[in-house]
Amino acid sequence: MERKKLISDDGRRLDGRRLDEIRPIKFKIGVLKNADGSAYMELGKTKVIVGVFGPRELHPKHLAVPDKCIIQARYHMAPFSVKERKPPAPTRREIELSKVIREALEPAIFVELFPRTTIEIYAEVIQADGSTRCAAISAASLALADAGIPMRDLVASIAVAKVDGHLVLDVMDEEDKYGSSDMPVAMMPSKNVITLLQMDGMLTYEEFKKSLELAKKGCMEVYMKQKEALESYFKNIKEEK
Amino acid sequence: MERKKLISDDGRRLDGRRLDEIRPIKFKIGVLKNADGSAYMELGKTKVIVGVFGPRELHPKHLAVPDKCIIQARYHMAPFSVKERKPPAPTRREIELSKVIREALEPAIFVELFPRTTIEIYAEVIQADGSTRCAAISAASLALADAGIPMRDLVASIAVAKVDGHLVLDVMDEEDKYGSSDMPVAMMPSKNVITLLQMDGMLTYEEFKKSLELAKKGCMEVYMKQKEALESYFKNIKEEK
Amino acid sequence: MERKKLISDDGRRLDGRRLDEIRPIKFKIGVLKNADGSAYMELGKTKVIVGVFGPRELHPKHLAVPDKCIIQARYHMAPFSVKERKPPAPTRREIELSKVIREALEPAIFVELFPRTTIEIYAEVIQADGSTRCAAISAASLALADAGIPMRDLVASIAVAKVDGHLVLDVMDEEDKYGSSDMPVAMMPSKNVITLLQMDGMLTYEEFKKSLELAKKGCMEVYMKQKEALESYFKNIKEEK
Amino acid sequence: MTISPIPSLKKKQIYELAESGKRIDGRGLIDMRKIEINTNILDKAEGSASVKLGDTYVIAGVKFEISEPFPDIPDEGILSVTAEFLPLASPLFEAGPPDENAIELARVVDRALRGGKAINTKKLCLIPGKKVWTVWVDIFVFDHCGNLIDASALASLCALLTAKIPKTEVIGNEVKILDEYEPLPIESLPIIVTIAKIGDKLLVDPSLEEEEVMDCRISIAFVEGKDKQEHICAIQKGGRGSFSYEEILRAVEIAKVKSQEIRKIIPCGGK
Amino acid sequence: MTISPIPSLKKKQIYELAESGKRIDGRGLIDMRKIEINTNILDKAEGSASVKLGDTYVIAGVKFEISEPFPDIPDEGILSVTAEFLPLASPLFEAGPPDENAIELARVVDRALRGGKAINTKKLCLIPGKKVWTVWVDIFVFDHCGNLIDASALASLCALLTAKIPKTEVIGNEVKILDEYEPLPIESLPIIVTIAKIGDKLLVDPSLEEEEVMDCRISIAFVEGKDKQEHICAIQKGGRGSFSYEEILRAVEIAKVKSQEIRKIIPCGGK
Amino acid sequence: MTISPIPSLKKKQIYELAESGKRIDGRGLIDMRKIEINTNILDKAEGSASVKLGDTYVIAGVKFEISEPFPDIPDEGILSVTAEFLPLASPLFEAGPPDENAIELARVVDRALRGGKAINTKKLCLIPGKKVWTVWVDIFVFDHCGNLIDASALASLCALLTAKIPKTEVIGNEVKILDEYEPLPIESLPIIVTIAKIGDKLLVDPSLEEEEVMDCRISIAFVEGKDKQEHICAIQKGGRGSFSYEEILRAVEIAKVKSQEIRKIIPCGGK
Repeated sequence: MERKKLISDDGRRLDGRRLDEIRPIKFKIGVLKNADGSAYMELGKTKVIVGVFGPRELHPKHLAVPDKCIIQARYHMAPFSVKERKPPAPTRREIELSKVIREALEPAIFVELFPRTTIEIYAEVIQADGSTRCAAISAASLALADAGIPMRDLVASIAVAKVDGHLVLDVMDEEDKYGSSDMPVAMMPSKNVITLLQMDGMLTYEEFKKSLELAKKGCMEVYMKQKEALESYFKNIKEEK
Repeated sequence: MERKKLISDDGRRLDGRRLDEIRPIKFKIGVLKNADGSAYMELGKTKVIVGVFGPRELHPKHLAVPDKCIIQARYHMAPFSVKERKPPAPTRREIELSKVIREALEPAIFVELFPRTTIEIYAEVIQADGSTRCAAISAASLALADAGIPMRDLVASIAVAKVDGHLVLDVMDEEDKYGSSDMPVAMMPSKNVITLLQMDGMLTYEEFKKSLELAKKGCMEVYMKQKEALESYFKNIKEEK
Repeated sequence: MERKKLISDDGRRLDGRRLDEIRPIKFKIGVLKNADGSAYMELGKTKVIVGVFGPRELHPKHLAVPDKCIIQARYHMAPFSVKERKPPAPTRREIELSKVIREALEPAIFVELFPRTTIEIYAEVIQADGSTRCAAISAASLALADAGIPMRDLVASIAVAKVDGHLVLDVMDEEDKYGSSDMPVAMMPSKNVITLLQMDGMLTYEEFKKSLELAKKGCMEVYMKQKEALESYFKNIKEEK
Repeated sequence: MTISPIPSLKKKQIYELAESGKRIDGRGLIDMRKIEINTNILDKAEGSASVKLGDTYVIAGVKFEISEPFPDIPDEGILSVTAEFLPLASPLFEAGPPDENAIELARVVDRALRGGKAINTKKLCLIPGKKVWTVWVDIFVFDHCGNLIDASALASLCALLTAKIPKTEVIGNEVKILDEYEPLPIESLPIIVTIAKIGDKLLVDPSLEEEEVMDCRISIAFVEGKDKQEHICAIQKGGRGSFSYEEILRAVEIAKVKSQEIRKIIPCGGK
Repeated sequence: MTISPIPSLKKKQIYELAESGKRIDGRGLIDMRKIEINTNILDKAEGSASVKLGDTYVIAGVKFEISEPFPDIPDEGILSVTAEFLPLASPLFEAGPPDENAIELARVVDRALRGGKAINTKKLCLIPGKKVWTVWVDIFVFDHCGNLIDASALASLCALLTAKIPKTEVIGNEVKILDEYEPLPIESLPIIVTIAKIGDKLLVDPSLEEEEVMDCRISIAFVEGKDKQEHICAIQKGGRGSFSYEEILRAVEIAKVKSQEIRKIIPCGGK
Repeated sequence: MTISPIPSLKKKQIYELAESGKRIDGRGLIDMRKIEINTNILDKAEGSASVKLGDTYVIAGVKFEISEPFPDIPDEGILSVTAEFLPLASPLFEAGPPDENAIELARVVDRALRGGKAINTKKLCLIPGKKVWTVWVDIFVFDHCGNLIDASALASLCALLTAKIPKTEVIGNEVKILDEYEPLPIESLPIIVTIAKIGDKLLVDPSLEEEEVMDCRISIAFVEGKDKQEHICAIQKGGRGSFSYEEILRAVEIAKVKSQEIRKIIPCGGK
């Protein structure tokens, strides 16, 4: 499958990273005025904006559930986020990712606290350079926190790939395309549980275990950045008051 | 129109049948667990599975009717049921056939007994070799009976075609395609009434009368098979108890 | 842009009109039986039929507004109304025009008189030779009057174009296509207010002012024809009684 | 489309009248309503006609388009019929894609034209296997006062009869459309007649009120064959009820007579 | 999109303030909100820009695609503008295909660019009648705080100004896309200015609260022609109310001044 | 699809049983339900299979179509998997386009087949960059009694194993389809095993009742590589809950064993 040398002889990746190195991360919280909570994330060149509404009333009302809040999530890519223009209507891929993103975030939210309501999470990918679902999840956690929604933990997400026979952390586009496996993972790091796990490609059991370890390390790094971003955000808000 | 000799000199059809002979019929009742009633039919190579739900509440509720049950029917072909793959979205043909199938079955159902409810009939064609609507109707009758829905009579259905100048009973695909007329008919045989009648092609009044007679004979044969199948099905159920 | 001489040396247009001359107008009111009000308009070769329903209950009910009537409008072109067959599904253009037509008519209607109801306006273009939205608006006014809906004034509409450097009144298809600007205007003439104004192309401020004057003149002429048509229609109705 | 509730009183009245051979609008059981046909009513359509059948009002327009033939009939042009039940035609119609009633109508009209071989589609082939004419017939329903099928079939046929198709020149694989026109190769005139069953009576050309209470209906198309004989070329039973054999045979006989009457009033001298 | 109910108190307040020449956010009647433009914010888009107009936040991205020209203009490239009102941009927006407001916005931006001849589309023709560039401008609305039209038009123009289109080589009927880029042939800078009518006052660049209570609005695009004169290149009246002649002429005069002000702050030296 | 409300009593029962290593239908925690595979059940499909997994009933059909390759893999055929949750399969399914569950199912089956390199797609290339075979696998769910993913993956694989593809002859740029057939180039047999988490127990092949109350599930596909080793070729976590690391590793180990068991019962001698 590999058509291109993705790992140099001295173990560096196309963008110069080491195998277990994540790309530069930039978070910005509270970037939108109308959304109840919002966050922007750059994971290398992958750029995502997430807005959150809720808890609010659900329409039509008969869809409401008496003992918990319904989580809705939409993952969506801008037509200009990729090399070949993507028509704006949701693809099958976007529909599936919307589902797994929702299921990755829901375990962190105290849904029992808001019966008969809904929380809506909208993730807009404005530039895609691999691991967009991971960025959407990591940013959505911060947007949820910004909206003041009580959570068990933040959800941090990262992907691991097998590329030219090596396991690499934080997969970028070319590694996804020409690598031999891709495995996005999301965790609640302080709870030590996994809320998203997908994989395709070929891994032995040993490789899988190592990938999972690597993902754990990566999620923890994302988690640290998330917490930093939140702290400085809430500190600023306090100071502004 | 005819491009191919469809009737041999000794009056046999492509599959060896006589002009007024129907193909081998196989019924299986109660083939699905979740549906309230179900039936499978083979009419030669035409294969149909029908599932029925109801009477049950109608959503949205304002569509319910105070003095009777709403019958809903869907006729649908699997992509792999025909030579050229058929995309799964319903075609105009499938929408029309859903309507005439519903109207062929409704006269047999005591709709007044279940006000404000709906009965849903889903016919899935998994292999199409002509007369699929007839098989859907004949199988649906059994599925309705399996669901315990009170009926005035079973509805039996068969098609008559004009092929190479002859009227033939129980039309298969090639006869439909290259024949000069196709006329599907559904009846309640014990009531001696017609609940479905469609025709296209060219028939004189005399030919039409003969076609109708032939269809009557065919429906009666299907009806016998339906009753046999029901009897042995209910006998088995009783024995199992 | 101009590919064709649209104005002759003696100041005549392709169909022989002077620059400020509108095409022959024909109105027919009450042309449909089922609609609460209806009108047919010919503006040259542009032919439009408008039907109006309401005020009537709005479905679904939660869309109703407590203090006024909701106006709905649909502008739609028949597949055979234009040179190249237009598929019947509404285009983006038709959706935009439906909006501006609604907004052109709403100022004339006493919406406060019919809280919680809706008035529906359906304009069907059966032949398009330019200025179809103007014809739809002018005809809709008469259909609304025919439906007995109280209005502040009739709305009259006409378009002005710049063609070969001249401003011309009541734009036909070829002038729209090859002219350098198109400006449809709708007014309530007796109120001296503008309820629709669109423009594209290139106009200096002075040209724009002159275009607006010309449009005013044109609207007034349409208005006279509208009033004539209404008068003779109501007179006939009276006589029939 | 929802069903409008007709007071049961009206239903009773219609049934009782039918019983004694009468109808609510004064017609006899096998009388059609007044038919008004106007052809060539539009310039931008290649063919057009409007039909008023009582207060039912329908316009059909014809357009042409060069397209690829179907692989199984590479040497024949394509007939394509659509119908729109415009929301202004009835308080019960809604804007949106055609529902099952509009689709059924278009398909029944299509089958009558096709089964009756109205158009010689072989003459619409330009380059076998590559390019043929598609004939679009778009039916617009403006006023629904019952029996849309017969009105639509008649409007479609008359629009086809008045249609002018451009002549073409084929050079290699290119088709050049000329600025000369000729009539469509119309070879027969299929006419649909719809008959409603009310109790044990058959009523020709049901009005909207009759349709709303009828047991069921049957639409039968007749065409004059090359043998100068009348042939049935399409049938469609509709509605929730059922017919006996005798009723169907009777309906077919009535339709045969009525279709011949209608065919006589088609403009253009039947062509 | 539903209309959010604005307390009638707030409506009264906005009207009274306007009456005395004031606005709820402290602006004068013809003051724009603060404009912040960022260009080239994305690598995968061929051109991109974000615009903040007060709290209204919009991103436009440009992509190219080789396609067939329209048959009536075989020698010109195609401009195609879409707009998405993202559901995160307002509690009232819903996910789904563009509604009438998004479609109107895209079409008004499109008309301003087209009417104002912003792009020399003839230079985007590759093989006349066969292959031309389509220029896609996709507008994404991230925060709806009023006056989306002006913000979107500005973002679209700035995205086009920064766009780089690949050079090509035409060999026979094949177009080879090279790995060299050049700017788009932008020849003018159409700017839309939207003005709301509140009572008998005209307010430039209405905020969301003002839009929710306004009588109506008018959007006017100005461009500098080759004659160095200001030309109107698009107008769109919106909303339920009406304008007098005088109001429209006044609005056009205001828009002329404001559009020139905005044009001055466009990055890339106006190019 | 709505969630059917399961009485909390039943939920409690399922959890308590699981706690003591039991299941409501009498199975042990890592027992599959009975599997019944029928292949070649249809003549018009090029390949077909039905799978009963307990009462869950699924049919997969294979069709071929000549199409253009994807530009980034010009020398490979295309695999395209769809799934329809037929409305007769569950009182909760509705007619309409595939919802997120049907789309997820189709994509997970697709990924297992693709990741596990089940089909040698290079052998499905006819004219590089121009014409390749598309292999359609359409999954129809007839009875939803839990664990649709495993049943669907198995039916799809068996349908592919029985599929016969026409031989072809390439002459210039034309592909001639011959009337001879050969098997598809199937090179490996990916098997998906789904495991539900109920409390802190893992249950193989969840029934519908178990799915309705489970915390979450994980689907793991195994394939035998060319090195004769078992490889994971797809994973999908589903549902609202979360897994610990240990649970995931345990699930993977269970899936490895179970997938080998299932692979043994595949008809056609594993081919």
